[in-house]
Amino acid sequence: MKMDKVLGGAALASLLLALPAFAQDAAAPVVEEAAAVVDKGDVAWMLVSTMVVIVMTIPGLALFYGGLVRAKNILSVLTQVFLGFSMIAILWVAYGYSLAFAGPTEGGLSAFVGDLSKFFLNGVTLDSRAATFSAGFELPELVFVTFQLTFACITSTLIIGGIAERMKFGALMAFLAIWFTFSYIPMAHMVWSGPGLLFGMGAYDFAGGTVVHINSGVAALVAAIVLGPRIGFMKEPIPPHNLVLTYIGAGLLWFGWFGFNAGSNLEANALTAVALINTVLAPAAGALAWALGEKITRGHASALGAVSGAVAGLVAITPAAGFAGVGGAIVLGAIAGVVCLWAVVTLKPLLKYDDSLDVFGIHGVGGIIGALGTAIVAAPGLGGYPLGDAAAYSIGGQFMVQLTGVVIAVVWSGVVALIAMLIVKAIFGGARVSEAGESDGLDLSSHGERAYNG
Amino acid sequence: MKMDKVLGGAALASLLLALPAFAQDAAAPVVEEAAAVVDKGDVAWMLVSTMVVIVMTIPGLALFYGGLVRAKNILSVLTQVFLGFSMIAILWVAYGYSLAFAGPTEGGLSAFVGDLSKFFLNGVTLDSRAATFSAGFELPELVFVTFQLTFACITSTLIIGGIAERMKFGALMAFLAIWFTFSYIPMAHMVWSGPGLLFGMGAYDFAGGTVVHINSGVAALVAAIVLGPRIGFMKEPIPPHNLVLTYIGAGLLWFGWFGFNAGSNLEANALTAVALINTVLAPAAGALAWALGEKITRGHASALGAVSGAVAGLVAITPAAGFAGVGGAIVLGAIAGVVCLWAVVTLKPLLKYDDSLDVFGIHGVGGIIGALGTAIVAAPGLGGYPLGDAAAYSIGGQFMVQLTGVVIAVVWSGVVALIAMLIVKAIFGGARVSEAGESDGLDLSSHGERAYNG
Amino acid sequence: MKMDKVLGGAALASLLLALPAFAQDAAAPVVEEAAAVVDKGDVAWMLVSTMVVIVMTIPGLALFYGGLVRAKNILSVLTQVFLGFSMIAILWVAYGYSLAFAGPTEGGLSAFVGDLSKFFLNGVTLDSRAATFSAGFELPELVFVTFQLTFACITSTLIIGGIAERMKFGALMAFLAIWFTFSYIPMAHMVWSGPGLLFGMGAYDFAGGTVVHINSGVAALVAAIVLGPRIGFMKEPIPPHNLVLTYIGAGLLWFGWFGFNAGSNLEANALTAVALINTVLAPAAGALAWALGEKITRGHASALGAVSGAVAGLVAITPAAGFAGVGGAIVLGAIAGVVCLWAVVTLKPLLKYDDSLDVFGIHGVGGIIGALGTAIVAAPGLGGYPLGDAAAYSIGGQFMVQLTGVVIAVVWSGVVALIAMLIVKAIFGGARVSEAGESDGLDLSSHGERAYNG
Amino acid sequence: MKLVVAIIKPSRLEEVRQALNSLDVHGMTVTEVKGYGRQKGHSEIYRGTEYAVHFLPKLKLEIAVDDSLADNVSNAIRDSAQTGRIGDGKIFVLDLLAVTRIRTGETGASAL
Amino acid sequence: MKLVVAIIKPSRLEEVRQALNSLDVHGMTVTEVKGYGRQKGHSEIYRGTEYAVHFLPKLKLEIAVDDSLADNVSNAIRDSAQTGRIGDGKIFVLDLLAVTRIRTGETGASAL
Amino acid sequence: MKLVVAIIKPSRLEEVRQALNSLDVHGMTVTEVKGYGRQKGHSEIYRGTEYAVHFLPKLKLEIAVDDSLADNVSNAIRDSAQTGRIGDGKIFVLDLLAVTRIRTGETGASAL
Ligand SMILES: Nc1ncnc2c1ncn2[C@@H]1O[C@H](COP(=O)(O)OP(=O)(O)O)[C@@H](O)[C@H]1O
Ligand SMILES: Nc1ncnc2c1ncn2[C@@H]1O[C@H](COP(=O)(O)OP(=O)(O)O)[C@@H](O)[C@H]1O
Ligand SMILES: Nc1ncnc2c1ncn2[C@@H]1O[C@H](COP(=O)(O)OP(=O)(O)O)[C@@H](O)[C@H]1O
Repeated sequence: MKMDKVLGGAALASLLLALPAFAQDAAAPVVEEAAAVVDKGDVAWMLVSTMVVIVMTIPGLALFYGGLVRAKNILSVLTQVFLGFSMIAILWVAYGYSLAFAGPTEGGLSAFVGDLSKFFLNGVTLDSRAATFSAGFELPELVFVTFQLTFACITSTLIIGGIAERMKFGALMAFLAIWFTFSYIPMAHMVWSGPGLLFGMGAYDFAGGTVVHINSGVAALVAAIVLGPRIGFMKEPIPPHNLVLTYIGAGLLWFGWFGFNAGSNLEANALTAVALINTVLAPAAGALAWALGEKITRGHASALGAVSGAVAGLVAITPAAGFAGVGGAIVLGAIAGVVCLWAVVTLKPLLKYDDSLDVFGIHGVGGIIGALGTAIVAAPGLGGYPLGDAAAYSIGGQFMVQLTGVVIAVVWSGVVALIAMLIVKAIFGGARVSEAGESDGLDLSSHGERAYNG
Repeated sequence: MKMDKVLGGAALASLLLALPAFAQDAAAPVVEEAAAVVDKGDVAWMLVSTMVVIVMTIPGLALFYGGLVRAKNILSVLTQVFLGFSMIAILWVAYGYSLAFAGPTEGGLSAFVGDLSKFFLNGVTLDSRAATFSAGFELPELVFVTFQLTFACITSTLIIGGIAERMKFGALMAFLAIWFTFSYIPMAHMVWSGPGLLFGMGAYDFAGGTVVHINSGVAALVAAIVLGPRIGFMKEPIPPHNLVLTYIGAGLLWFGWFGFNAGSNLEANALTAVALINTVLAPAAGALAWALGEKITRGHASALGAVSGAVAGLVAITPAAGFAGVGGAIVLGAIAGVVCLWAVVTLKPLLKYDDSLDVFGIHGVGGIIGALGTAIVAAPGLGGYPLGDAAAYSIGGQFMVQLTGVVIAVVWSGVVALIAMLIVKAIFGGARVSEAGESDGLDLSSHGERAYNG
Repeated sequence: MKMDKVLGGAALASLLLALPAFAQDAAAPVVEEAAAVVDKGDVAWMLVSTMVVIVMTIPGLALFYGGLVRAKNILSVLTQVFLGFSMIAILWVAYGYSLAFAGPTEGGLSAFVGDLSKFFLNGVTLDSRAATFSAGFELPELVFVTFQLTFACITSTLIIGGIAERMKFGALMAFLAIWFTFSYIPMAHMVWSGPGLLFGMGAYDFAGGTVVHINSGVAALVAAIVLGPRIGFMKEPIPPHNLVLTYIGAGLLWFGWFGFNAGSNLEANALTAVALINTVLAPAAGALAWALGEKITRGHASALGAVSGAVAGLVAITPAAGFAGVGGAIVLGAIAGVVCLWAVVTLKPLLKYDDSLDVFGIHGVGGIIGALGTAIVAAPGLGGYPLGDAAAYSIGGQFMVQLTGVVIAVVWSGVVALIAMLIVKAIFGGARVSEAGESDGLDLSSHGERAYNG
Repeated sequence: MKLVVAIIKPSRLEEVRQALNSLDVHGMTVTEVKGYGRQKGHSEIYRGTEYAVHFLPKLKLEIAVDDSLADNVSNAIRDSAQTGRIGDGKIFVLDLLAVTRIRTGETGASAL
Repeated sequence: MKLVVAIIKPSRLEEVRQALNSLDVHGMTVTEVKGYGRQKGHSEIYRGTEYAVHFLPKLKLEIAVDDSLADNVSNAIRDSAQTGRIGDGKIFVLDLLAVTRIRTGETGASAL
Repeated sequence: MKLVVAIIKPSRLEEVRQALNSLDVHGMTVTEVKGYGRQKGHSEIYRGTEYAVHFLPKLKLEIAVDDSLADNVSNAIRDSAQTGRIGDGKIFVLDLLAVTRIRTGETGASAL
């Protein structure tokens, strides 16, 4: 049995047809009957990609977020990310992987979710394999399991930015577990597994624009709204306590994103290099665009602006990483930089929700720009690399598919997040810490420690 | 001549017999006479593993430790790790590698140490090779030399946590050089080199539970006791000055540990993925277990607790990384989390030794749990991957072998550390800085600088 | 068409003749007509090398520099590096790569610069290839493009250390763009492209001692002199505000340098391991030498000294990474440590220029030591690995070639930097921020934010 | 003239500043301090070692005012800084012999 | 009432706190300050540039007490903060005109 | 004796220290404070939220001197701290009832 993580954009059949176009690294034409091989170069690359997606979360994301909160809440963010990651990692091997990638290839609920046949990796041995996108090349299934684990973990912990500085620790962990089970797993299945709904529709999502960013961005927004704003929000300054930490975090996010995007190619070949260079250029353009936007509108290009723009560009290029040419990547990144700047500067104050660290403004909005933009930048005439027959590629057609994916993700994640928050509130007697706890800071009140001492 | 770094657990002969079981990545059955090849995928993976074990030490370990000391001693810790690493790296190529891995295959002292035939890498050329664990695959010997260098460096610098905040800089460097020569080199030889004593007994030590963690943990304990406690120990608060640094350090330790554990497979194949996923799961379970233990016993799950638990889990999975299944890794990590919590919270105050940063409590104790636990989790019935004939595997038998290894390591390292400290005290007129120097902080008194300025 | 990045030291013809000496990884002799293959192990290695050279800049270099400035200027340095990197990345794909590596193989300006035929990577497809140093192995051209991008970015941002704490942000960006175009591109072409002047002369520059370090070091010196010293320079203390950041930065620089130096071999083979171990040993020796020098001359070995010495060693080994044996690497690193210590402690105060973060003192001076020292350590009798016929290697002859390269780089970069500064001053009405802006700090005055809040 | 010195909870700064503004007092100097008093501290545990933290973060405000304003200022601070919970702080009043404005050299009440 | 202001070495805080506790003085405010005096500083060198550091870390304690206690408090601080080495610090006594407890509005000695 | 308390711009510390040195005053205690006054603050924007920063970094110097020196010290500070731009700060003079040198127990002017 093969794993069916795909680039999206094509049903399995058309994908297989498309493969020769990707076989740029096979010196000789692939003989029909040749048994697929595991290339240790691919394995090495995927092991590295897996490692760096982990470092993207711990300490990357943790620092990016941690620098943006007040000094009294830094450890709470760090702990939430660390233990959130740890919990989801274990849930992933327990049932996540199985529900996302195992199960019948059609019928029943197979368009939405897999089954429990690989509970605790039952049946995943040293010999089992996962398919890549090139005929003739496979990966050890455990490599694929571990790589995918990292996606589950970062997606879930991304949400923490929306509820920072006020949520009960236990309530957060419960929320993450529920949301992971009922939103992350089905979305991953729908987009990346052979029988999945969006996979079948041909949605393009190279590295998780929909599964990771829209999914978590919407969940963060809903959770933030249900939770209500922090004490003092829009009344008193809540400035970031240490932008150097945020910068280090941004650097590690960028670094890890190379594994995230280029690793999603599952092989080490020329298309991996496409994804890699796009993952350099889109954030570069996003950073410059955001900085320029700030310079024009407020007179200064700021450090926080530059890194925020880069993250916006990274988010937007995620679904398009292996479909866009360098020109497309630069334009997509720049647009994301400007639109996300607008989302956090104008949209958020307008709607008055307290998405503490702008998960929705950057991952949600950037993810939508990326998902839709992918349809455009994948066009061969614009330098893109679409799946299948390039001549037959239609921007409009693909755009509608992408839009459908976006709508499904927004609704699905939003509904699950809402229900999960309500459940958690009921169980924990409210999801917020006490007022005194919030004003003393969560480090002391929830974790009994302080980050900085003389 | 081949390098004989092995998974442990089998004499060279039985290892070779066991190899077909590991040859999951060779498409065709290995032809007996085929010359071994160097696969560039393996080389790429080992180069990366080497790099990340270095980053695990600098800045990983340095920050992990540095955040735990007071602000006036942070630079001293950073400098000790940096120059300690530098010195051991040079000693490794000078004589360390040769004494650990070169020399006669039997007779004389060959059960304990090699010889100086590869002094300054004499005879190690672009063409010399080291064996891997799969028949038919070899590595350039220089790759193996460099990978092993990183183990020597991190093991020695781990000890610094035990003596932090009070030792003379020169005395520390001398201590490290002596201990490296007389404890690290022989232990590495005994466990990982063909003629080595423990290797011959069939001890399992996938990535250095005994050589690295028990070895350094015991040395730190002995050094801390000989040195005596810091001024004010158990009388006044000595809180960590910056837990964010400790968190960053923990993240980089975890990251580097992937190279440490999965790199110890010397190849990029499915077993490498086993080691990798175990290196995700055991620390995840360790972090959750420690945090839960804290929550139950003191009401709060702390950030420092979470990262300490993760390190405990990492230490414990080290010897078992390629032998345990995912279930075994989770259980082993969780047990290490709870037991190490007990060691630092209950055992240390009981015995009143000042192992400043709990090297013994986490690396020593966690290492012992891991070494012994390996015998259990390697059992095929528990999802493990033992060497050789799985059906013949005996938990009890292996346990006794592991126990012997632990006892030898504890005694050997303890004795060497004690003698080394006594020598150093004699040479340097005491190994501690002056009282004034200690109270002003080592940054100023030993290094003439301060870390933080306005 | 093939890319002609070479180790230097030989014209293309002699390089090809030399190749068998490097073919240590080809199991069978390379058949003349065999089509070159892309080995996924090489690709995996080069993708990783690319990623880590990026992390070397962001956040590595940014932190290394950022910790050395005052707290009021930290964000300005971080922003300059971030947006400088972003801008150069885009200019590189726009015209940088083309001008450096495309164009006619002889005649016209081809000794100095390429042409615009690959404007915006025009013609670089999934199928185009770049040569490696081994016959029979090629890389996807996009891998080479991206790897080289990272060199362009770090070289340009290195200059920021010379002008820190006083330059207008816009003026800096303009300066970097001009200098990149007229100094970086031609130097890269001259040294690494087939028709390039220094390439033709047989200059040895394994990973960019001349192109990166001398080039940026001289530019920083000239820019610093034109700009004039910071207010209070040599009158009041300007101590580093956070040496822990500098240490983290140094650790990440070292980490990234493995990709920088060992990645410059373009393959994953035994010679890559030579470059890797040299990149461990030279900085280790540099750190120890600098620390010892400080201990002798001022009584203390400092943390800043240790990391500065390591960087000096890294700079010096850069051109020699794949030419030197381990002994040569250690000696070269140690010499760089001592001489660079002298340059910043004695030379700078003597000449009274305010190269804020010692870019010239470490990269310029260390680069010159490395470029010249390469001629010596490459000698086979000293354990080196020269190109071509080892028996014919002449230290003296190579030394003169290296010296010529150094002189050309110093003059070229110096002149371009001078003119660029004058242009920028004219355009921006002076290149310095106002006195009030400088005394308030650039974070507030140029970027409208502060790094640290309560 | 008087120097009014107030120790307050950090979270009350904004209220106090506004209260003083409405009294037309526009100058003050603020210091981050640690206070020790009836308000109990808390304990923190790091790797099993428990620390009793007696000292809590407070802000010290120093406001030089003309004699006539001293009582009003005291009262305004008392009212705006009060939360009614232990640890609200104290107000001390000291006598001030002389004041100089450095910029102009003015002295006395007009220098405030 | 009096305001006793003491500049001490940071390492003596715990002793002084205990000494005051035995006098039944349970309130004080502590500030991290830098002191300049006879105690010589030291020099630090960064990349070859030497900085003379004249200012050394000290703690400033401010303790408002009833007149009757002022001398006892002064003496207790002097004794508990003394190391006998240069840089031990000073004790200043100022007159305190009024005290208010913000929480309750109490004034005078009972507010201490 | 008098306690001279000066709020100055951080960049003037070195000048003031030297000016006091020439008066043979070799002791002082310095605190980092934040000042609020006529000098306008500035605004900072983080991710689109604008913060008005009213409080600016200043240094507070405390110098205990014999009565005879108080005016000289005041004047020396005024002159050496002056930049002529708004925000230069203030000098306050308080009465000092007693001084003790902790190291020796000396009291009065000789303890300074
Ligand atoms: N005698 C004192 N001298 C100086 N400061 C004091 C004194 N007593 C209390 N304080 C300051 O006032 C703060 C509040 O005092 P505390 O006794 O905790 O509460 P409350 O004022 O509500 O009774 C303390 O944290 C301390 O900073
Ligand atoms: N005239 C003064 N005014 C204010 N503070 C002073 C004065 N003289 C000394 N101090 C403070 O007292 C501290 C100790 O004084 P110093 O002269 O170094 O030692 P000692 O008190 O032992 O003679 C100084 O660091 C400073 O904080
Ligand atoms: N009434 C006051 N009480 C205490 N400190 C004051 C007072 N007025 C001003 N200050 C301090 O003096 C500093 C400078 O005052 P400001 O009004 O800004 O400028 P200037 O003194 O030049 O008129 C302030 O930042 C504040 O620290």
